[in-house]
Amino acid sequence: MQELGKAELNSTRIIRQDDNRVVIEKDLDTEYMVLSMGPQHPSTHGVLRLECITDGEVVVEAEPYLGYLHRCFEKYCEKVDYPGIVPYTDRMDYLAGMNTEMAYCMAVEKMLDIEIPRRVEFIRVIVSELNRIASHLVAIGTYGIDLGAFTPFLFCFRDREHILNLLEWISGARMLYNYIWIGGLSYDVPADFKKRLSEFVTYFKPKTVELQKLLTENEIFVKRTKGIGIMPADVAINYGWSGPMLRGSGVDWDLRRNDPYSVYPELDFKVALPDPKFCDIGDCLARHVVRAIEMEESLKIIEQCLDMMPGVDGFNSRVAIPKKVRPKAGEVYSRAENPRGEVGFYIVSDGKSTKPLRCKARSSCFVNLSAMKDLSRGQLIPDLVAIIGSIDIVLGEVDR
Amino acid sequence: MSQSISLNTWSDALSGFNLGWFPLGLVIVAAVPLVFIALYALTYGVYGERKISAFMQDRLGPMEVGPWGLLQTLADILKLLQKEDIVPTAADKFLFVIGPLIMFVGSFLAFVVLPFGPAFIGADLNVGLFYAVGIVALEVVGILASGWGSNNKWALYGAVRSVAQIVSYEIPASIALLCGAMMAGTLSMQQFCVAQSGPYGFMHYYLFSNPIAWLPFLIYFIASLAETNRAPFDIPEAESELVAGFFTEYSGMKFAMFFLAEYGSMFMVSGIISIVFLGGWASPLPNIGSFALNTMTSGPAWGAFWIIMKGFFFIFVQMWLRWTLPRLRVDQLMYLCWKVLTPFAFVAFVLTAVWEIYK
Amino acid sequence: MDNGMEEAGNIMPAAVLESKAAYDIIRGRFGDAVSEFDANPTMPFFEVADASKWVDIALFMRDDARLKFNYMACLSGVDYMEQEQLGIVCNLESIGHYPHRIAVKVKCRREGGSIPSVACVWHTANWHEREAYDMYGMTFEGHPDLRRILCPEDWTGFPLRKDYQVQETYHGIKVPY
Amino acid sequence: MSEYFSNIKIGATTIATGMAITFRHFLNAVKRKGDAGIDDADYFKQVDGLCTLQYPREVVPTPTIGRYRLYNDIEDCIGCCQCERACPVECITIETIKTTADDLAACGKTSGGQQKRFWVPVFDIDVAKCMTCGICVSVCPTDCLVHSPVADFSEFDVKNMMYHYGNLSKIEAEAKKRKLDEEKAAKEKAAAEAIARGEAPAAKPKPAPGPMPEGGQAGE
Repeated sequence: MQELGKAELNSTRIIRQDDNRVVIEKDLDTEYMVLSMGPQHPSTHGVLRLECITDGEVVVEAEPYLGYLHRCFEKYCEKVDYPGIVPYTDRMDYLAGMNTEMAYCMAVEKMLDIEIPRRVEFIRVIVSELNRIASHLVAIGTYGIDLGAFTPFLFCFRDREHILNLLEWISGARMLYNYIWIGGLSYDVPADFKKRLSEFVTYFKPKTVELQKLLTENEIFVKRTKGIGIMPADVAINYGWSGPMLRGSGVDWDLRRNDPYSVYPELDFKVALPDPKFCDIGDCLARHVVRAIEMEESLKIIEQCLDMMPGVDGFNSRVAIPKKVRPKAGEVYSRAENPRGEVGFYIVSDGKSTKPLRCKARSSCFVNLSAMKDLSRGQLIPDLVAIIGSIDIVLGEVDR
Repeated sequence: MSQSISLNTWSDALSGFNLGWFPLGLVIVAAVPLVFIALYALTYGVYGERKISAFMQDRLGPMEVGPWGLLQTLADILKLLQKEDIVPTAADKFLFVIGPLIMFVGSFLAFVVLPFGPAFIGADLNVGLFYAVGIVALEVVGILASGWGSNNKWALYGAVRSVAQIVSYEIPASIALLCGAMMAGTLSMQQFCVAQSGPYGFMHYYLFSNPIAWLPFLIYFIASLAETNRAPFDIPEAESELVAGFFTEYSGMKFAMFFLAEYGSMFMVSGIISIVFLGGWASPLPNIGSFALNTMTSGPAWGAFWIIMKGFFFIFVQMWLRWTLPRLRVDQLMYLCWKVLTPFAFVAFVLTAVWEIYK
Repeated sequence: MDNGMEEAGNIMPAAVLESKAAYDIIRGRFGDAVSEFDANPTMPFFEVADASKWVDIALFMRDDARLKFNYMACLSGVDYMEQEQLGIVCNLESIGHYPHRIAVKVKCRREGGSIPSVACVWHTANWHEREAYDMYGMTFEGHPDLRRILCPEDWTGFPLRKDYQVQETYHGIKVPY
Repeated sequence: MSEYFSNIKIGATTIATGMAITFRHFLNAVKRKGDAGIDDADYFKQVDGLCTLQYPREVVPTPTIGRYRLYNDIEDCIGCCQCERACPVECITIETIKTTADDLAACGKTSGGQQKRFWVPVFDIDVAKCMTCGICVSVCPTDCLVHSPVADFSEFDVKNMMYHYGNLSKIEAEAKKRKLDEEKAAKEKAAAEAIARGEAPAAKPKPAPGPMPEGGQAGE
């Protein structure tokens, strides 16, 4: 509330018109109500708290308050050695543990300058794409719940269950994998994995169509999300948005293509962009649609990886794992495309210790959420819920 | 019209039956539907909702208490009865307590005019339909009382939304029902059913015998969803926006009363729609030649069966919609009411009038 | 992975060269206000020697047609214990214009130091600077809303400083676990 | 105006499509998903219908690789303490006593044939703290520490989450400690005597170190 003084606030009325122009009317004697949304609220996806200043149903401004799930990730990193940090990165974005692990391990591998076996790279891509699908399923399902559609949520979770089973089968854990290790993987995939995974792909394809018909194309859903929370491309970039959020604003930017890592350059996939005929560029629906398209693209990537993955008998996935991780003195910023956007790790090593001097995690949700104040201005409370849902925050990652 | 002679015989006879000074018959007439609905509403409405939603979502639903979880809701009632009855310190105690009571009473008073068969009705008012519509709208007062009395911002939002919604939707709903009243030429619920019963079963129902009736039927169905705060119009309780809307602060038995009232009015509007457009207790089966299916399936007991089945069917459709659709936004709700349903209701009104004059 | 490594080997210097080119433009404009270019292969960076020019440099980097660093990927606070300094590291790049990226370091005194805020240049910096303040305690001049963000408002101390001592109790709750 | 009607039409058709989908699922409720594990070849042949499993009675089997309850086979444990050092959450507590020369046989060998050189009187795992990351398992040289696929090990009392794997009772541990001290003392005495005899006969013989109050603790 820096912009508007209190006296001014009480005589100002913000109205959002049909064409999304914000009109500010003055000298109306209305009173604002402060509404604390969260930290315990069904649609704040965890323990986010929004302090909304409302004018009737219209939100004048919503200020996010974070930190309810702060677990001192960065402080821990300075106390734990490099391989010991991997399980903590799982707990950062607990819906996409594989992706975060991969981002972290790539950062350390860059410092160590070690060579990763090709098969390991393919398995890494497969598991992180699987995890991307799982994560988007949660995002789409919970978005349905935010808008009152309960059934798609359970369909999403039913399908996610199969992905979690697959990942449990290869890593031993369902959500907090610690599967990708610095220099390799904790295990090679089981013998039947390829077959089961291709069965999953066949199983899952019709489900995405069903989900689209049930939720995305539903007229009420479209009406609730289209034209809501529009973020223009340049503002989105300035806010540092990344991932589906940025692509929802129509920016053709995907780290898998623009800053390629692992074996992504060899894979053929489309950067998901919203269809301007179906949605307004940059609105909630666009972000939702981008996630839906990305799931299908991930399936494609998985299929290609299954074809291209070199099969090695008796492959030891730990072959390149260094005995003692002690990088040279230096610093690195390395990032990966996570389901929620760019997750980067800035690591400083002093060259002497097996523990990093500084390990900063650039969390995508944290950055995406910072635009909340701007996005919420002049929206209705139900739209506020739609916007929070479309940002798809994981509080574990926001607060770290 | 041999039936009309026997109409209400049971209830009339019963209400005259006094055991000494105690009006036993009257108690039975008043209590039987109420007990039935209360039992239905709590146990099988909730149970049905949970099971139907579960099956639509590839889940099992309640399974643990009793075979197939049949006793689950009883267990829930026991739990709710044992819960502490909390009244927030800052709440307006009187309104807070009276709110659920008004809702409960409002929703169950309407059952007085609901005919459970050709011989059984609480009170066959000649303005029965008018009474039902009016008394169902009483819920608004309860919602407003509880929402305001809770002294909770979310509850207040829910209450204000609810009042706006229910009052608006009264208009298309009433006009749609008026179309039915024009077709039947009466406001008595019993006469509605009589007018729609006949040897050809469902062919006598207004929905099938009148080419315009589908329009008021649809309009009333949609509007009735909004009046009972069911999805996709459940914005007063909108659990993802307003936590639980107007009953955010309620717990224990008061909370259960909201549930009772919700399921009660669900059955009420289903009853009204099946009486006005689908013949109420009239059997849908036609007489085929000498095979008198219709006659066989008519009568007081069959009547109760048919109207309850029709009510169940509409409740199923309500649940089906709820577990399929997202929720509308508050302004879209108003758009739907004032810009879609109300104009169409007027069109239906005029068309019905024209049809009734020239048919 | 031989190919990949060779490729990577070729790409890295190329990326560093791009950063160098961008750096040269900045150097040409601001001269000694920026330090020498550090061709760190994993993160090429330069340091802002004159912290008071940091906002000007940031604006120049964002708006100059040859640079267009319109995207701030990350801003991390760092504690340089030996040099008695605190600092921030900003990772910048250009979306939709150029492939170059570069990191910028700005440092300040360890006790009571302050750094000009660039929240007005990149909105990303707003929360990240709040986080850096929360964890390290340097102030950001001109920040629109400099409060703690992750820790509670009334927390004492700055947790990520190397010499941080955790408080014994917080509202009667024992802190060290 | 045409937009108004097309809106109504789209609304009606999409709602009908959605309702058709949910109704199909409603009719499909006669089928139930099986409880085969993911490593079963038929896994994806039995995923149709209701997918709930009623947990305690029907369970999806955890794969053999499953990383859940930590289990230590103390017979194979050589007391190297690597897991204790590797654990990021410090949920393992180990105390060791060096084996005396005559006890080596009693201490035994691991299943891999390696001679164990430490008694492990205390090997406590606080599984309530354990975050099942598997780092301890990966550093274990004898593969005696494993995560078992037992996923449900809930307890009513958190104290029961502390698993004790030590291979000596307290009394035995005391005895072993004393034995080690004696041996140490004897050795030192012998060494001192050797020094006294060989190097500096004139020097005063050092007093033999008595039983140290905290001497000989924990192996190292």
